[in-house]
Amino acid sequence: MIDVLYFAWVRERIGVPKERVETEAPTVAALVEELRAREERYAMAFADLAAIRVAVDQELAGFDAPLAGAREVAFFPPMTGG
Amino acid sequence: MIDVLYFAWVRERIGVPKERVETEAPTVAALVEELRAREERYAMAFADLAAIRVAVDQELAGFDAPLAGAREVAFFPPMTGG
Amino acid sequence: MADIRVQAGPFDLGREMDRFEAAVSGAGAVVSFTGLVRDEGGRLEAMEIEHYPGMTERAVAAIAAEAERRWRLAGCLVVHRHGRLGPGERIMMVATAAPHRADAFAAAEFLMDYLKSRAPFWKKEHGASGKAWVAARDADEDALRRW
Amino acid sequence: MADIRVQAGPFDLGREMDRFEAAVSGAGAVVSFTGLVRDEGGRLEAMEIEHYPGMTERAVAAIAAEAERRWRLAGCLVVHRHGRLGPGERIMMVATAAPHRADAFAAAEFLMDYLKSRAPFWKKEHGASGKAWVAARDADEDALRRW
Repeated sequence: MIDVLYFAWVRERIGVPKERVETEAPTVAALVEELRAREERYAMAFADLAAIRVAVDQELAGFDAPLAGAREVAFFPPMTGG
Repeated sequence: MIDVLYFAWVRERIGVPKERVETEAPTVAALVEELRAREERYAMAFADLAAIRVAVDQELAGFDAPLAGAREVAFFPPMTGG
Repeated sequence: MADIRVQAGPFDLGREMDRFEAAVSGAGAVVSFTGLVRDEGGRLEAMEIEHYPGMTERAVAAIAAEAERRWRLAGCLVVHRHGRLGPGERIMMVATAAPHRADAFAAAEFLMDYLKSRAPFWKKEHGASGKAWVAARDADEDALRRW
Repeated sequence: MADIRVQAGPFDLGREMDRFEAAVSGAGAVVSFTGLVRDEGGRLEAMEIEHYPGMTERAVAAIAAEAERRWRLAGCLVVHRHGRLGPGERIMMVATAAPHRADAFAAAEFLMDYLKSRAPFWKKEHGASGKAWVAARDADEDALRRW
Protein backbone atom coordinates (compact mmCIF):
# COMPACT_ATOMS: atom_id res chain seq x y z
CA MET A 1 0.00 0.00 0.00
CA ILE A 2 1.28 3.39 -0.96
CA ASP A 3 -0.13 6.92 -0.91
CA VAL A 4 -0.21 8.40 -4.39
CA LEU A 5 -0.60 12.19 -4.69
CA TYR A 6 -1.42 14.28 -7.73
CA PHE A 7 -0.97 18.02 -8.20
CA ALA A 8 -2.01 20.73 -10.65
CA TRP A 9 -3.27 19.45 -14.01
CA VAL A 10 -2.28 15.86 -13.17
CA ARG A 11 -4.67 16.08 -10.20
CA GLU A 12 -7.39 17.58 -12.40
CA ARG A 13 -7.10 14.84 -15.03
CA ILE A 14 -7.13 12.03 -12.49
CA GLY A 15 -9.90 13.65 -10.51
CA VAL A 16 -8.55 13.13 -6.97
CA PRO A 17 -5.69 14.76 -5.05
CA LYS A 18 -4.67 11.55 -3.27
CA GLU A 19 -5.44 7.87 -3.11
CA ARG A 20 -4.11 4.73 -1.46
CA VAL A 21 -2.94 2.20 -4.04
CA GLU A 22 -2.42 -1.52 -3.51
CA THR A 23 0.71 -2.31 -5.51
CA GLU A 24 3.79 -4.46 -5.68
CA ALA A 25 5.36 -2.26 -8.35
CA PRO A 26 9.14 -2.23 -7.86
CA THR A 27 9.66 1.22 -9.47
CA VAL A 28 7.79 4.44 -10.20
CA ALA A 29 7.66 3.47 -13.88
CA ALA A 30 6.02 0.12 -13.04
CA LEU A 31 3.45 1.92 -10.85
CA VAL A 32 2.66 4.27 -13.73
CA GLU A 33 2.07 1.26 -15.99
CA GLU A 34 -0.35 -0.26 -13.48
CA LEU A 35 -2.24 3.03 -13.15
CA ARG A 36 -2.40 3.54 -16.91
CA ALA A 37 -3.95 0.09 -17.31
CA ARG A 38 -6.70 0.92 -14.79
CA GLU A 39 -8.78 3.58 -16.45
CA GLU A 40 -8.78 6.06 -19.31
CA ARG A 41 -8.26 9.09 -16.98
CA TYR A 42 -4.93 7.64 -15.80
CA ALA A 43 -3.88 6.86 -19.37
CA MET A 44 -4.68 10.49 -20.24
CA ALA A 45 -2.86 11.95 -17.27
CA PHE A 46 0.24 9.86 -17.96
CA ALA A 47 0.15 10.17 -21.76
CA ASP A 48 3.36 12.25 -21.89
CA LEU A 49 5.80 11.34 -19.15
CA ALA A 50 8.24 14.02 -20.28
CA ALA A 51 5.72 16.54 -18.93
CA ILE A 52 5.53 14.88 -15.50
CA ARG A 53 7.81 15.11 -12.47
CA VAL A 54 7.96 12.61 -9.61
CA ALA A 55 8.66 12.77 -5.89
CA VAL A 56 9.16 9.72 -3.72
CA ASP A 57 8.66 10.41 -0.01
CA GLN A 58 8.78 14.15 -0.76
CA GLU A 59 12.12 14.09 -2.59
CA LEU A 60 12.37 14.61 -6.36
CA ALA A 61 13.07 11.30 -8.09
CA GLY A 62 13.18 9.71 -11.52
CA PHE A 63 10.74 7.21 -13.04
CA ASP A 64 13.36 4.52 -12.42
CA ALA A 65 13.34 5.16 -8.66
CA PRO A 66 12.63 2.03 -6.55
CA LEU A 67 9.45 1.96 -4.46
CA ALA A 68 10.61 -0.56 -1.83
CA GLY A 69 9.82 0.99 1.55
CA ALA A 70 8.32 4.15 0.07
CA ARG A 71 5.23 5.55 1.80
CA GLU A 72 4.29 8.29 -0.64
CA VAL A 73 4.68 8.95 -4.36
CA ALA A 74 3.62 12.20 -6.03
CA PHE A 75 3.09 13.10 -9.70
CA PHE A 76 2.95 16.68 -10.94
CA PRO A 77 3.92 18.98 -13.82
CA PRO A 78 7.17 21.00 -13.80
CA MET A 79 7.08 23.38 -10.86
CA THR A 80 6.31 27.07 -11.28
CA GLY A 81 7.04 28.67 -7.93
CA GLY A 82 8.54 32.00 -7.09
CA MET B 1 37.52 83.05 -10.86
CA ILE B 2 36.47 79.53 -10.10
CA ASP B 3 34.81 77.81 -7.14
CA VAL B 4 37.03 75.09 -5.72
CA LEU B 5 35.41 72.49 -3.47
CA TYR B 6 37.05 69.92 -1.20
CA PHE B 7 35.48 66.83 0.36
CA ALA B 8 36.31 64.25 3.04
CA TRP B 9 40.00 64.18 4.08
CA VAL B 10 40.97 66.61 1.32
CA ARG B 11 38.61 69.13 2.93
CA GLU B 12 40.02 68.38 6.38
CA ARG B 13 43.63 68.90 5.25
CA ILE B 14 42.90 72.12 3.42
CA GLY B 15 40.68 73.36 6.22
CA VAL B 16 37.80 74.77 4.18
CA PRO B 17 35.01 73.10 2.19
CA LYS B 18 34.99 75.70 -0.57
CA GLU B 19 36.82 78.79 -1.75
CA ARG B 20 36.85 81.12 -4.74
CA VAL B 21 40.17 81.04 -6.54
CA GLU B 22 41.56 83.67 -8.91
CA THR B 23 43.32 81.65 -11.58
CA GLU B 24 44.21 81.49 -15.24
CA ALA B 25 45.21 77.81 -15.02
CA PRO B 26 44.33 76.09 -18.29
CA THR B 27 43.90 72.62 -16.74
CA VAL B 28 43.09 70.95 -13.44
CA ALA B 29 46.75 69.90 -13.12
CA ALA B 30 47.90 73.51 -13.55
CA LEU B 31 45.42 74.63 -10.87
CA VAL B 32 46.77 71.98 -8.50
CA GLU B 33 50.32 73.31 -9.08
CA GLU B 34 49.19 76.83 -8.24
CA LEU B 35 47.46 75.68 -5.06
CA ARG B 36 50.45 73.56 -3.98
CA ALA B 37 52.68 76.60 -4.30
CA ARG B 38 50.43 78.66 -2.02
CA GLU B 39 50.73 77.00 1.39
CA GLU B 40 51.90 73.86 3.11
CA ARG B 41 48.34 72.63 3.75
CA TYR B 42 47.70 72.49 -0.02
CA ALA B 43 51.01 70.73 -0.63
CA MET B 44 50.01 68.14 1.99
CA ALA B 45 46.51 67.65 0.63
CA PHE B 46 47.82 67.21 -2.94
CA ALA B 47 50.91 65.16 -1.99
CA ASP B 48 49.61 61.98 -3.66
CA LEU B 49 47.46 62.72 -6.71
CA ALA B 50 46.80 59.01 -7.25
CA ALA B 51 44.63 59.20 -4.11
CA ILE B 52 42.58 62.13 -5.39
CA ARG B 53 39.63 62.28 -7.76
CA VAL B 54 38.42 65.36 -9.63
CA ALA B 55 35.08 66.70 -10.81
CA VAL B 56 34.73 69.68 -13.16
CA ASP B 57 31.26 71.24 -13.07
CA GLN B 58 30.01 68.20 -11.17
CA GLU B 59 31.21 65.63 -13.72
CA LEU B 60 34.12 63.28 -13.00
CA ALA B 61 37.20 64.40 -14.93
CA GLY B 62 40.93 63.79 -15.16
CA PHE B 63 43.78 66.08 -14.06
CA ASP B 64 44.31 66.91 -17.72
CA ALA B 65 40.77 68.32 -18.07
CA PRO B 66 40.64 71.91 -19.39
CA LEU B 67 39.26 74.61 -17.11
CA ALA B 68 38.18 77.07 -19.81
CA GLY B 69 34.60 78.03 -19.00
CA ALA B 70 34.43 75.88 -15.88
CA ARG B 71 32.59 77.32 -12.89
CA GLU B 72 33.38 74.68 -10.29
CA VAL B 73 36.18 72.20 -9.62
CA ALA B 74 36.08 69.64 -6.80
CA PHE B 75 38.81 67.48 -5.26
CA PHE B 76 38.06 64.42 -3.12
CA PRO B 77 39.23 60.89 -2.30
CA PRO B 78 37.82 57.81 -4.08
CA MET B 79 34.12 57.59 -3.34
CA THR B 80 32.68 55.17 -0.80
CA GLY B 81 28.91 55.31 -1.22
CA GLY B 82 26.34 52.59 -1.00
CA MET C 1 19.63 29.39 9.91
CA ALA C 2 17.01 30.16 7.32
CA ASP C 3 13.55 31.38 8.31
CA ILE C 4 10.98 29.70 6.04
CA ARG C 5 7.23 30.19 5.93
CA VAL C 6 4.57 28.85 3.56
CA GLN C 7 1.24 30.51 4.21
CA ALA C 8 -2.14 31.32 2.69
CA GLY C 9 -2.38 34.86 4.06
CA PRO C 10 -0.57 37.98 2.91
CA PHE C 11 2.66 39.20 4.49
CA ASP C 12 3.83 42.72 5.31
CA LEU C 13 7.11 43.22 3.43
CA GLY C 14 8.16 46.18 5.57
CA ARG C 15 7.60 44.30 8.80
CA GLU C 16 9.40 41.23 7.45
CA MET C 17 12.39 43.33 6.41
CA ASP C 18 12.50 45.23 9.71
CA ARG C 19 12.51 41.95 11.65
CA PHE C 20 15.00 40.29 9.33
CA GLU C 21 17.45 43.22 9.44
CA ALA C 22 17.19 43.36 13.24
CA ALA C 23 17.90 39.62 13.46
CA VAL C 24 21.03 39.79 11.27
CA SER C 25 22.58 42.85 12.91
CA GLY C 26 26.19 43.06 11.91
CA ALA C 27 25.54 42.33 8.24
CA GLY C 28 25.99 45.38 6.03
CA ALA C 29 24.14 44.14 2.95
CA VAL C 30 20.55 42.95 2.60
CA VAL C 31 18.96 41.92 -0.70
CA SER C 32 15.28 41.14 -1.17
CA PHE C 33 13.26 39.78 -4.04
CA THR C 34 9.48 40.15 -4.21
CA GLY C 35 7.34 38.31 -6.75
CA LEU C 36 4.08 40.03 -7.65
CA VAL C 37 0.99 38.84 -9.47
CA ARG C 38 1.06 40.66 -12.82
CA ASP C 39 -2.20 42.08 -14.04
CA GLU C 40 -1.41 41.13 -17.65
CA GLY C 41 -2.95 44.35 -18.91
CA GLY C 42 -6.14 43.76 -16.93
CA ARG C 43 -6.75 40.28 -18.36
CA LEU C 44 -5.87 38.43 -15.14
CA GLU C 45 -8.56 38.10 -12.47
CA ALA C 46 -6.70 35.89 -10.02
CA MET C 47 -3.67 33.67 -9.57
CA GLU C 48 -4.22 30.37 -7.80
CA ILE C 49 -1.18 28.76 -6.22
CA GLU C 50 -1.17 25.08 -5.33
CA HIS C 51 1.61 23.46 -3.33
CA TYR C 52 2.61 20.14 -1.80
CA PRO C 53 2.38 20.56 1.98
CA GLY C 54 5.29 18.87 3.70
CA MET C 55 7.48 18.58 0.64
CA THR C 56 7.35 22.34 0.09
CA GLU C 57 8.93 23.15 3.45
CA ARG C 58 11.55 20.40 2.99
CA ALA C 59 12.47 21.53 -0.52
CA VAL C 60 12.72 25.21 0.44
CA ALA C 61 14.79 24.37 3.53
CA ALA C 62 17.18 22.28 1.41
CA ILE C 63 17.58 25.12 -1.13
CA ALA C 64 18.22 27.65 1.66
CA ALA C 65 20.74 25.34 3.35
CA GLU C 66 22.58 25.02 0.04
CA ALA C 67 22.70 28.82 -0.29
CA GLU C 68 24.08 29.11 3.23
CA ARG C 69 26.73 26.53 2.37
CA ARG C 70 27.80 28.31 -0.83
CA TRP C 71 27.93 31.93 0.36
CA ARG C 72 28.94 33.76 3.49
CA LEU C 73 25.51 34.78 4.75
CA ALA C 74 24.22 36.25 7.98
CA GLY C 75 20.76 34.83 7.30
CA CYS C 76 18.04 34.16 4.78
CA LEU C 77 14.28 34.39 4.80
CA VAL C 78 11.72 32.83 2.44
CA VAL C 79 7.97 33.55 2.61
CA HIS C 80 5.74 31.97 -0.06
CA ARG C 81 1.98 32.21 -0.29
CA HIS C 82 -0.49 29.65 -1.64
CA GLY C 83 -4.18 29.87 -2.46
CA ARG C 84 -5.98 32.54 -4.46
CA LEU C 85 -4.24 35.90 -5.02
CA GLY C 86 -5.38 39.02 -6.87
CA PRO C 87 -3.45 41.16 -9.39
CA GLY C 88 -0.67 43.18 -7.77
CA GLU C 89 -0.53 40.99 -4.65
CA ARG C 90 2.81 39.72 -3.41
CA ILE C 91 3.22 36.03 -4.13
CA MET C 92 6.46 35.53 -2.27
CA MET C 93 9.66 37.08 -1.04
CA VAL C 94 13.20 36.08 -0.26
CA ALA C 95 15.71 38.11 1.69
CA THR C 96 19.40 37.46 2.21
CA ALA C 97 21.86 39.25 4.48
CA ALA C 98 25.65 39.13 4.25
CA PRO C 99 28.73 41.09 5.24
CA HIS C 100 29.34 41.86 1.54
CA ARG C 101 26.81 42.69 -1.12
CA ALA C 102 28.08 40.22 -3.75
CA ASP C 103 27.20 37.28 -1.46
CA ALA C 104 23.76 38.68 -0.66
CA PHE C 105 22.97 39.22 -4.37
CA ALA C 106 24.25 35.83 -5.50
CA ALA C 107 22.41 33.95 -2.75
CA ALA C 108 19.12 35.76 -3.44
CA GLU C 109 19.33 34.99 -7.14
CA PHE C 110 20.25 31.36 -6.44
CA LEU C 111 17.28 31.00 -4.06
CA MET C 112 14.94 32.43 -6.69
CA ASP C 113 16.25 30.21 -9.48
CA TYR C 114 15.79 27.09 -7.36
CA LEU C 115 12.44 28.12 -5.88
CA LYS C 116 11.11 28.67 -9.42
CA SER C 117 11.85 25.17 -10.65
CA ARG C 118 12.57 22.92 -7.66
CA ALA C 119 10.05 23.85 -4.99
CA PRO C 120 6.62 22.19 -5.44
CA PHE C 121 4.42 25.14 -6.30
CA TRP C 122 2.13 25.43 -9.33
CA LYS C 123 0.41 28.52 -10.60
CA LYS C 124 -2.95 28.69 -12.35
CA GLU C 125 -4.17 31.88 -13.98
CA HIS C 126 -7.85 32.78 -13.86
CA GLY C 127 -8.76 35.26 -16.57
CA ALA C 128 -11.71 36.57 -18.50
CA SER C 129 -11.04 33.95 -21.16
CA GLY C 130 -10.72 30.98 -18.80
CA LYS C 131 -8.23 29.23 -16.56
CA ALA C 132 -4.81 27.88 -17.45
CA TRP C 133 -1.88 26.37 -15.59
CA VAL C 134 1.27 28.43 -16.04
CA ALA C 135 3.80 26.49 -18.10
CA ALA C 136 7.37 26.18 -16.85
CA ARG C 137 9.72 28.36 -18.91
CA ASP C 138 12.81 26.89 -20.53
CA ALA C 139 14.66 30.00 -19.35
CA ASP C 140 13.93 29.03 -15.74
CA GLU C 141 15.35 25.56 -16.20
CA ASP C 142 18.37 27.02 -18.02
CA ALA C 143 18.93 29.45 -15.14
CA LEU C 144 19.85 26.53 -12.87
CA ARG C 145 22.84 25.55 -14.99
CA ARG C 146 24.98 28.49 -14.03
CA TRP C 147 25.17 27.55 -10.33
CA MET D 1 11.91 57.14 -14.79
CA ALA D 2 14.03 56.69 -11.74
CA ASP D 3 12.97 58.08 -8.38
CA ILE D 4 16.06 59.46 -6.61
CA ARG D 5 16.32 60.99 -3.17
CA VAL D 6 19.33 62.12 -1.14
CA GLN D 7 18.31 62.99 2.39
CA ALA D 8 19.56 63.39 5.95
CA GLY D 9 16.64 61.72 7.67
CA PRO D 10 15.80 58.02 7.86
CA PHE D 11 13.47 56.28 5.43
CA ASP D 12 10.84 53.62 6.02
CA LEU D 13 11.80 50.66 3.83
CA GLY D 14 8.34 49.09 3.99
CA ARG D 15 6.61 52.29 2.96
CA GLU D 16 9.13 52.88 0.16
CA MET D 17 8.61 49.34 -1.16
CA ASP D 18 4.81 49.58 -0.92
CA ARG D 19 4.83 52.83 -2.90
CA PHE D 20 7.37 51.57 -5.40
CA GLU D 21 5.50 48.33 -6.07
CA ALA D 22 2.23 50.22 -6.47
CA ALA D 23 3.87 52.58 -8.97
CA VAL D 24 5.28 49.78 -11.14
CA SER D 25 2.14 47.64 -11.25
CA GLY D 26 2.47 45.16 -14.05
CA ALA D 27 6.04 44.20 -13.17
CA GLY D 28 6.31 40.75 -11.66
CA ALA D 29 9.77 41.05 -10.13
CA VAL D 30 11.10 43.55 -7.59
CA VAL D 31 14.62 43.47 -6.15
CA SER D 32 15.84 45.67 -3.32
CA PHE D 33 19.21 46.25 -1.74
CA THR D 34 19.60 47.84 1.68
CA GLY D 35 22.95 48.97 3.04
CA LEU D 36 23.20 49.00 6.84
CA VAL D 37 25.74 50.53 9.21
CA ARG D 38 27.64 47.56 10.64
CA ASP D 39 28.31 47.63 14.36
CA GLU D 40 31.80 46.14 13.85
CA GLY D 41 31.40 44.05 16.99
CA GLY D 42 30.37 47.06 19.04
CA ARG D 43 33.45 49.13 18.12
CA LEU D 44 31.55 51.55 15.87
CA GLU D 45 29.76 54.48 17.49
CA ALA D 46 28.59 56.28 14.38
CA MET D 47 28.99 56.52 10.64
CA GLU D 48 29.24 60.00 9.15
CA ILE D 49 28.37 60.34 5.50
CA GLU D 50 29.48 63.37 3.51
CA HIS D 51 28.30 64.05 -0.01
CA TYR D 52 28.56 66.63 -2.78
CA PRO D 53 25.14 68.29 -3.08
CA GLY D 54 24.21 68.83 -6.68
CA MET D 55 26.71 66.41 -8.13
CA THR D 56 25.27 63.56 -6.07
CA GLU D 57 21.83 63.86 -7.63
CA ARG D 58 23.32 64.19 -11.13
CA ALA D 59 25.63 61.22 -10.72
CA VAL D 60 22.91 58.96 -9.30
CA ALA D 61 20.48 60.02 -12.04
CA ALA D 62 23.08 59.20 -14.70
CA ILE D 63 23.73 55.77 -13.18
CA ALA D 64 20.00 55.03 -12.98
CA ALA D 65 19.46 56.19 -16.57
CA GLU D 66 22.22 53.84 -17.70
CA ALA D 67 20.54 50.94 -15.86
CA GLU D 68 17.23 51.77 -17.54
CA ARG D 69 19.00 51.80 -20.90
CA ARG D 70 20.68 48.42 -20.36
CA TRP D 71 17.81 46.40 -18.90
CA ARG D 72 14.08 46.14 -19.43
CA LEU D 73 12.88 47.81 -16.25
CA ALA D 74 9.53 49.02 -15.00
CA GLY D 75 11.24 51.45 -12.63
CA CYS D 76 14.03 52.09 -10.19
CA LEU D 77 14.34 53.86 -6.87
CA VAL D 78 17.44 55.11 -5.03
CA VAL D 79 17.35 56.62 -1.53
CA HIS D 80 20.69 57.55 0.08
CA ARG D 81 21.18 59.20 3.44
CA HIS D 82 23.92 61.59 4.51
CA GLY D 83 24.93 62.94 7.92
CA ARG D 84 25.48 60.99 11.12
CA LEU D 85 24.04 57.45 11.40
CA GLY D 86 24.15 54.94 14.24
CA PRO D 87 24.99 51.21 14.10
CA GLY D 88 22.25 49.15 12.45
CA GLU D 89 20.71 52.15 10.70
CA ARG D 90 19.91 51.95 7.01
CA ILE D 91 22.36 53.99 4.95
CA MET D 92 20.66 53.61 1.62
CA MET D 93 18.44 51.47 -0.56
CA VAL D 94 17.90 50.74 -4.20
CA ALA D 95 14.91 48.97 -5.70
CA THR D 96 14.38 47.80 -9.25
CA ALA D 97 11.26 46.40 -10.88
CA ALA D 98 11.05 44.42 -14.10
CA PRO D 99 8.86 41.97 -15.96
CA HIS D 100 11.54 39.30 -15.43
CA ARG D 101 13.69 38.70 -12.38
CA ALA D 102 17.03 38.48 -14.19
CA ASP D 103 16.69 42.11 -15.31
CA ALA D 104 15.69 43.29 -11.83
CA PHE D 105 18.65 41.50 -10.21
CA ALA D 106 21.22 42.66 -12.77
CA ALA D 107 20.06 46.27 -12.64
CA ALA D 108 20.09 46.36 -8.82
CA GLU D 109 23.62 44.96 -8.70
CA PHE D 110 24.75 47.40 -11.41
CA LEU D 111 23.26 50.34 -9.50
CA MET D 112 25.03 49.25 -6.32
CA ASP D 113 28.38 48.75 -8.03
CA TYR D 114 28.24 52.23 -9.55
CA LEU D 115 26.84 53.96 -6.46
CA LYS D 116 29.72 52.52 -4.42
CA SER D 117 32.47 53.99 -6.56
CA ARG D 118 30.99 56.67 -8.83
CA ALA D 119 28.53 58.63 -6.70
CA PRO D 120 30.14 61.35 -4.53
CA PHE D 121 29.63 59.96 -1.02
CA TRP D 122 32.34 59.46 1.60
CA LYS D 123 32.04 57.54 4.83
CA LYS D 124 33.83 58.29 8.07
CA GLU D 125 33.72 55.87 10.96
CA HIS D 126 33.58 57.18 14.51
CA GLY D 127 34.75 54.56 17.01
CA ALA D 128 36.05 54.19 20.51
CA SER D 129 39.59 54.42 19.13
CA GLY D 130 39.03 57.49 16.98
CA LYS D 131 37.74 58.54 13.59
CA ALA D 132 38.79 57.31 10.17
CA TRP D 133 37.66 57.79 6.60
CA VAL D 134 36.62 54.50 5.03
CA ALA D 135 39.06 53.55 2.27
CA ALA D 136 37.75 52.54 -1.13
CA ARG D 137 38.12 48.79 -1.68
CA ASP D 138 39.90 47.42 -4.74
CA ALA D 139 37.08 44.87 -4.97
CA ASP D 140 34.59 47.70 -5.49
CA GLU D 141 36.61 49.18 -8.33
CA ASP D 142 37.06 45.70 -9.85
CA ALA D 143 33.30 45.12 -9.65
CA LEU D 144 32.75 47.82 -12.29
CA ARG D 145 34.71 45.93 -14.93
CA ARG D 146 32.12 43.25 -15.49
CA TRP D 147 29.45 45.64 -16.77
